[in-house]
Amino acid sequence: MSNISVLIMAFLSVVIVNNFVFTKFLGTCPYLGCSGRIDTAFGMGLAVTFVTTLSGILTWLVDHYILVPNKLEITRYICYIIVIAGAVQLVEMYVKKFFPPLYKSFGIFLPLISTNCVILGICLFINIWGINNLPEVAVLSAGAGIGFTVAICIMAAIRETLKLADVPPALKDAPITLITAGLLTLGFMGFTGMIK
Amino acid sequence: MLSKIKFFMQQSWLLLLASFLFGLMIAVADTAWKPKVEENKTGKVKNMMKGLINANSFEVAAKDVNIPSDKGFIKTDIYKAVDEQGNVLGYEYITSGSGFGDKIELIIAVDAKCEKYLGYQVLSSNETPGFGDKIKGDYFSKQFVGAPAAEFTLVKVGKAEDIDNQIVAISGATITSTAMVNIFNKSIVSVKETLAQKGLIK
Amino acid sequence: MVQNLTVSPSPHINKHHSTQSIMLNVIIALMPSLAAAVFFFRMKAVYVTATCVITCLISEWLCNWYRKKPNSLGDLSAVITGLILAFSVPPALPIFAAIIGSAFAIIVGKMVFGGLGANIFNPAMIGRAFLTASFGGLMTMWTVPATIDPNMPVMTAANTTVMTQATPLAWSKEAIKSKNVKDETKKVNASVANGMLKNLLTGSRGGCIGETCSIALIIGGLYLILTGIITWHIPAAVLISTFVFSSIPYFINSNYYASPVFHLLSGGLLIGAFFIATDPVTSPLTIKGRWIFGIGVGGLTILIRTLGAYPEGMMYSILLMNSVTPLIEKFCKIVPAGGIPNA
Amino acid sequence: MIFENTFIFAQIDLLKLWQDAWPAAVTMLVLGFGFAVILLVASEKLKVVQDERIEKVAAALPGANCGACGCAGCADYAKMVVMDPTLLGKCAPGGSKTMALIAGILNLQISEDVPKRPIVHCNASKDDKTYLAKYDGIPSCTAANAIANTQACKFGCLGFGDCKAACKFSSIKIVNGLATIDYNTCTGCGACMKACPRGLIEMVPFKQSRIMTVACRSQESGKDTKAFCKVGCIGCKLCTKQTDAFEVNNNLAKLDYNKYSPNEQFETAMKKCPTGIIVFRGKE
Amino acid sequence: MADGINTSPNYFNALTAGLWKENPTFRLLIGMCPPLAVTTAVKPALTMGLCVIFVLVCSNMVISLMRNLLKPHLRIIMFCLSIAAFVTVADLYLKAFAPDMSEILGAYVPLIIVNCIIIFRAEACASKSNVLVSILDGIGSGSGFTCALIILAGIRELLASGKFADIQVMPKGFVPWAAMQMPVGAFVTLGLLIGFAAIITAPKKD
Amino acid sequence: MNFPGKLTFKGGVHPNDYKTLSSQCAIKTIPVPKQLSIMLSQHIGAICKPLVNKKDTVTTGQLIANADAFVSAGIHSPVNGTVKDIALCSHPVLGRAQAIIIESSDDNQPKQPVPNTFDVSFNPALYSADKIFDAVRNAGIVGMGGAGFPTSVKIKANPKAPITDIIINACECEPFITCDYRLMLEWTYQILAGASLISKSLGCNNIYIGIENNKPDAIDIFNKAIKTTSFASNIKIAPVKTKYPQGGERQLIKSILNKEVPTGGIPPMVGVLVSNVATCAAIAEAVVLNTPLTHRVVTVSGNGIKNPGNFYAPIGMAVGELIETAGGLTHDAVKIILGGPMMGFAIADLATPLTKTSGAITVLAQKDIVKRNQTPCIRCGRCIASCPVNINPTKIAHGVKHNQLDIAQQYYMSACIECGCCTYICPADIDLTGYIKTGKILVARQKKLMPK
Ligand SMILES: Cc1cc2nc3c(=O)[nH]c(=O)nc-3n(C[C@H](O)[C@H](O)[C@H](O)COP(=O)(O)O)c2cc1C
Ligand SMILES: Cc1cc2nc3c(=O)[nH]c(=O)nc-3n(C[C@H](O)[C@H](O)[C@H](O)COP(=O)(O)O)c2cc1C
Ligand SMILES: Cc1cc2nc3c(=O)[nH]c(=O)nc-3n(C[C@H](O)[C@H](O)[C@H](O)COP(=O)(O)O)c2cc1C
Ligand SMILES: Cc1cc2nc3c(=O)[nH]c(=O)nc-3n(C[C@H](O)[C@H](O)[C@H](O)CO)c2cc1C
Ligand code: SF4
Ligand code: SF4
Ligand code: SF4
Ligand code: SF4
Ligand code: FES
Repeated sequence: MSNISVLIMAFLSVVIVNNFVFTKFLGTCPYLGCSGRIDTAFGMGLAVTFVTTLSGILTWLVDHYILVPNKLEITRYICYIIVIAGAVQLVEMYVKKFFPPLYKSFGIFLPLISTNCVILGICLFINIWGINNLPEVAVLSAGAGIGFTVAICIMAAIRETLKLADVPPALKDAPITLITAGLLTLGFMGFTGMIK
Repeated sequence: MLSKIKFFMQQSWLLLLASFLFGLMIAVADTAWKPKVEENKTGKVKNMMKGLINANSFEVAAKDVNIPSDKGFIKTDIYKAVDEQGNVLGYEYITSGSGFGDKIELIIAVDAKCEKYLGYQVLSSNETPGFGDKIKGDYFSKQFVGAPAAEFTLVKVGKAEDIDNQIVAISGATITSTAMVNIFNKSIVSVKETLAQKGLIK
Repeated sequence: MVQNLTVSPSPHINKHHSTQSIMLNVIIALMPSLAAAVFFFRMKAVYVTATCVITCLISEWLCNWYRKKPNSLGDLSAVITGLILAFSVPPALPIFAAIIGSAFAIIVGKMVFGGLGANIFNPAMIGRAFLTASFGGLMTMWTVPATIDPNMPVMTAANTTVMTQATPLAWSKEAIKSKNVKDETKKVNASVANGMLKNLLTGSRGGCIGETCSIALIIGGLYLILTGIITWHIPAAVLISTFVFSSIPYFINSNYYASPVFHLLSGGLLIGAFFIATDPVTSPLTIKGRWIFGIGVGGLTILIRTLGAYPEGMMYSILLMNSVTPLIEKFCKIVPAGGIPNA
Repeated sequence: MIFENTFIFAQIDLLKLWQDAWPAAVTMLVLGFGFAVILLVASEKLKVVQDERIEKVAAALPGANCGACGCAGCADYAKMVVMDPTLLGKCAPGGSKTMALIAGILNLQISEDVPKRPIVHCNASKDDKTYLAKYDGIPSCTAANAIANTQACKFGCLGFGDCKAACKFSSIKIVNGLATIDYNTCTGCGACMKACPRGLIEMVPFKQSRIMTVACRSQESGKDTKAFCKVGCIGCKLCTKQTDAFEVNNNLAKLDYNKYSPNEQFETAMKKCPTGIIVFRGKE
Repeated sequence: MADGINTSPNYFNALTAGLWKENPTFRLLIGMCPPLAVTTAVKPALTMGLCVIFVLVCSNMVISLMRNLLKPHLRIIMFCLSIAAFVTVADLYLKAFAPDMSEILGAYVPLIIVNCIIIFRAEACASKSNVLVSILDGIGSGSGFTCALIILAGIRELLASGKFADIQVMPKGFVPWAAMQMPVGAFVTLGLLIGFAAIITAPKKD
Repeated sequence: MNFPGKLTFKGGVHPNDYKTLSSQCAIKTIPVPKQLSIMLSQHIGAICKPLVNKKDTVTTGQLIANADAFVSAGIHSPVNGTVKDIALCSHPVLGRAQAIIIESSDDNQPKQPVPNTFDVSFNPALYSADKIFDAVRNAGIVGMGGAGFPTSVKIKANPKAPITDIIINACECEPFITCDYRLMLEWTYQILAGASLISKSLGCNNIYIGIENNKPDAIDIFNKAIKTTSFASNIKIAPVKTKYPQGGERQLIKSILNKEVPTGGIPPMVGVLVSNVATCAAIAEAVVLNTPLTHRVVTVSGNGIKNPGNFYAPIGMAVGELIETAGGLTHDAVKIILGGPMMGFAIADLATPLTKTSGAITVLAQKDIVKRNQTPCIRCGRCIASCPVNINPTKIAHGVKHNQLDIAQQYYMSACIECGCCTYICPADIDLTGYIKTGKILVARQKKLMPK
């Protein structure tokens, strides 16, 4: 079925070719802040993936079934952010209460990212790209999160080795992370044009 | 029950009030600026069209014309550029094709007889800066101004100053250049046909 | 002190193989290619190579000077960076671009990470990637080798023929891109069979300064392996995986896709496999990691060559695999001979 | 250019404006209502009890959730700091102000009548010591201590600064091969004590701002000590004759710091010491 | 009197801290997405900066006004609500009066909602200080942010096209470095600038 | 002959062995030194307490220090004389440690080796396991291959973990050292007798002697001896590959038996006992003649020594004196090492006494040592390839260097046998082994296992 292949393409596109961190510059703050250790990075990545998927779908539903039919597009941003913040807060409370181990492994990241660029970014881009079916929305929003996870895990491993390197003091931590990310984008340019 | 409602209101009145007021605020802004926003949207295309043919007004000459492109057909309108005296100065239409990064959307202008191109404007594109996006620059686009409205071929080496059916590729951006040439080649035939059908050209 | 005695932890002797001697051997191994480059591209090759090497040395010296660190030019790694960078740019590259690329390679690609041994990415490839991204036009201007173009004046850089296309890979790419033009690939594949193969081997073709002469590269690579400077794993992994991955599309449709042999001999594959992917600093330490790395490089190269927008993917695949090298090492931890201790 | 027509709505009929705008406002109201209900219910039903200091600390933090601390957001950092106060000061955006606040919440100033400060029990600079050979190994005290005869004295300061590296407050300098503590900045954290492989650093109660000490740990016989070091304790027992706060064991004099008070006897003991190894340590 | 002495430097501080000492981009490293995304040229960067100042000032003001009325569980949602409202207004304004900028900035204008600076200032300052301090703080931080954007955009535009704010600066023979317009240019330049800022502010060591 | 193992192991290095400097020098007895300093800590386990006081007179073979602990070995006086002092003295490992200083009287005769006591006719059946254990314990024998683990503990049969194979370690893989080689040539039957006594004590009949294949004459002489004797007929000679550290017990077990000693474990865990040839000789002498361990063969060699040789020296003799016996230092001698150049301990105090584990004094000249000029690691992987226990020395060393002991431990720092191969091979001249040793000390201190 070509439908499936469309979904696969969409997924690869958003994970690798149009990675949100590298091409859309979204989620830079946690990308800098949480890439120091690989387990933190992975936890963060999981949490982001969870939230992008959740909010991508929710906002699309809200947009598609409430805002557009009622010509309320103007409240789009407000609705998006409130839906995201509310949903994340709810999930966090819920997980914290009922699944403490799960909360430990990735729940703690949730409040941190409810106001993170990737999340709102994927919702907005889904809208801009004019995606109009739920499966694709789901794949794209999960893909954005997974793309973030891939990017942050690569960076975390790099930074763990850089800990043992003699980086100039002024460039330690954030600056060298930014530079490395920049050089990484040079590598990711190789994927250009692979998927339209 | 009542006490619950009271408690709720105590906790949440601010949120309710704020939602209402902010809702009002953006709605007012929207209402006030909407005409301008709309105007900008249509204005952009109009301005670009004007940039190609300095006409007084643009009328729809043919609606929903099917133009072949990479993925089947696209529907577009052909506009007639008319000056103050009512003379037809040329025709313009919007078309697209896939480039290096993403879709390239162009406005193409031909003269009144549909014999020569009057140029093009890039409505939207996502080509690499410094490479594909040189299609927005003069060096590449000048080649099309005055070029015969017939099949183009792409060459890698040649003189860009010569106005003919040979388009010199942007070095380092062959794919984009090919895409541009394809967009022109694919659309012009059906545009000519349509205009001829309507009796607007011979 | 009776006698000028020294104390230190054991061991008290060591082998006379220094960083410097290793680097020197790599430079020696690159010499056949340099000779070939000078033969094919005459003084152009000399100018570009000299500029790159000198700029690399100056940049490294400046960084050390700024950080008040001991001078590290003596380890010769900057010379290799300069050579490799020069070898992977077109002969007609203007000098200013060569300077920018080399400075970027050393400063941003190497010194900001802390100098030799600390960089994550191969500095020369960083320099090349930056040049490709910045000056795409200049980086795809191919010079006709002196052997093909008899007009090429000997020993001068001026007035030589520059053409904008015509590397073998570019033909093959065009064939894939415009699916209906079968002739182009046929031409490629046919040419591999007759004549072209010889040109690919001897280097009488358009391309980057050091990549054209396959024979010289193979000689250099074998020298490195036989003298024990590099282990054979990465070159083998790259070559084998390139061969395997490129035969898949070829066997599916040999009308559109180039043959594995063509893939092995064209573009930067050989220099990449022997000299660049093997850069010890940016490739995994362990044997298992090296296999994964090499297979990754080969696979990505073919992926980019056949599906991507660029004709060649060696540089990008090396950079990408460089970036996952820390991850590979993290997950290919070697196990002590006595097994992992409990608790 | 951009600013002309900005206030275009001043000319617009207010009634029409309201007619156009109310749906949005009302939607927002409904939305706000919905979330108010849900979150209120949730916050009541899903409350989790935790150490109240965590909330206090969290409130004191900037709330940027920037991750600079290496934790997953401010709330997580708050929790970590409460559990492990050594993480104090990781919050870069908060800076020292926040650090002080948190320290206040966590009661970090451990009340102590007599503050303990480290003393390096060696007073030999490079020039005072005998060397039998050149040490050509890793410049670390721990490494050098594992090698015989790095310097003749097995007990004295090696001067490679393991203690200096351990001090987070940059209070230790190596002056001519001898670790020297700056008591003005030392916080008494004791990290240096743990770092010294020769156990030269001891945390000592400082009743006064400076205190007397026998700055030597050499248990060598007097003869060997003399051969190894110009300023070592030779166990001559002259000091013990002045006050019983000094005691000589294994060829080494030791001062019982609890018995020390600045007076005549101690001064004399100090003067009597033939190698001058009884010295003051502390703020000048 | 005593009050005045205590608080007047406070106002000054609120205004100037954000410019350098607590510059969000170079010192605090928050709100890093826009400096990377919209700095291909000076003009969009400036536009972005102005938008952020506007939103920051407004949201700081509103949040400061209602800081004593906030209930814990509604805190975040109230912040989001007010910020989003002002961002919507700013977005509409750009669409109406600076359509070309609006097109270039695209999704990055609504993304101001989740820009870390805004929430950070709301939490760190507005929800604790009076209205005037909050407004000054908004102006200060916003200007610091804008300056950072312009510096970054200036460098990138200059090298990528030889122009500054669309005015040709570089001599004729200059070959533009297209890479500066690509993500590499953004990341590397920002990284080096932050390092540079760290060198400038580093306490002199003996 | 077939062996379970491939007679080699993964990793290792091939340093120039310089054995010819002293391999042709027969073992020489030397005059009794005037003064001996006998260290109280010469072995792994409880440190001995002196049993004599200052000014006491002692006789040859008298027990002068002992400890009650099971893992410990008594110390005997090599000479007749008086106790001059019990004081701190330079120790090759501990720096300074307590020693009993004995002034020898004039009536001393140098002790002569006893290889002639042993020949084809030796009969281990005469000695019961208990007798062997007692004799070994009373003689204060400790492993003479370097580690110094009390041998009595090793040879006591443990029914819960029976020993199935005994390996006599005759590799002598360190450069310069030839004492074991000379022993094999000159004391062949004594060694075989010791080996058979060990096998008797443990009730185990699989005995291998692992000899590096660069010593064909030693292999020959053993093969011939085995053929002629009945008591040693079950002994198999394993000509293992010449490669450092073939003599490491884990490597030897891998080479001969193809068994891996678990990381952090010891050979008995895989049912193997490894013992050095000198230890075997000492066991034989102790069991048959009841003489305690007071002398050992020491190779004095190196390019910084005038007349290299192998000497039968009393324990407690000052290094400097023995060097003088060997002609003294050359003018360009720069490093005196107790042991071989790969694992030995550099010392600077020539008064440092020999201990039971000091098999060699190696003196390196200027041209042998390479000035360490540490440059950054180029991640070439040579250290990993050369590491006989297959760990990642560079990661560990860098972890230690940057004070990240957790990283070092994640990469199995504790598995390192401190053989020095990695430092030897590293082109960047990084003292990897030094960092690893330091890291181990730091970890031990962290765990408070080590007194400060
Ligand atoms: C950073 C970069 C960006 C590129 N962008 C484009 C582009 O936008 N359009 C295009 O057609 N080719 C682009 N290319 C080049 C193509 O990948 C390929 O090299 C080109 O088709 C070869 O063209 P030539 O034959 O004119 O040299 C880009 C290359 C690089 C390195
Ligand atoms: C080591 C090495 C790596 C290279 N990597 C790339 C690459 O990743 N992308 C690329 O376009 N060219 C790369 N090149 C250059 C190509 O091999 C060469 O230019 C090729 O023939 C492509 O030409 P075209 O871009 O005109 O098709 C590399 C060259 C070398 C020596
Ligand atoms: C790296 C290394 C090399 C060693 N080389 C030898 C050697 O050449 N000969 C030897 O007898 N013991 C050598 N040993 C010591 C053995 O591992 C083992 O401790 C010894 O053979 C046990 O016998 P013993 O208890 O009789 O000393 C070496 C140890 C290590 C760690
Ligand atoms: C086998 C080998 C290959 C190397 N290849 C490269 C290379 O491709 N590019 C480069 O910049 N340096 C290369 N170097 C030099 C050096 O390792 C490199 O500059 C480091 O990455 C700098 O830290 C090589 C060195 C060796 C030993
Ligand atoms: S480590 Fe602690 S106790 Fe030691 S000097 Fe520094 S601050 Fe003082
Ligand atoms: S006091 Fe201890 S740790 Fe500090 S320099 Fe001296 S020996 Fe080293
Ligand atoms: S041998 Fe030396 S240079 Fe090579 S990886 Fe090991 S530590 Fe690094
Ligand atoms: S010293 Fe340790 S790490 Fe180095 S090779 Fe030997 S066992 Fe391996
Ligand atoms: S601005 Fe902070 S994550 Fe984007």
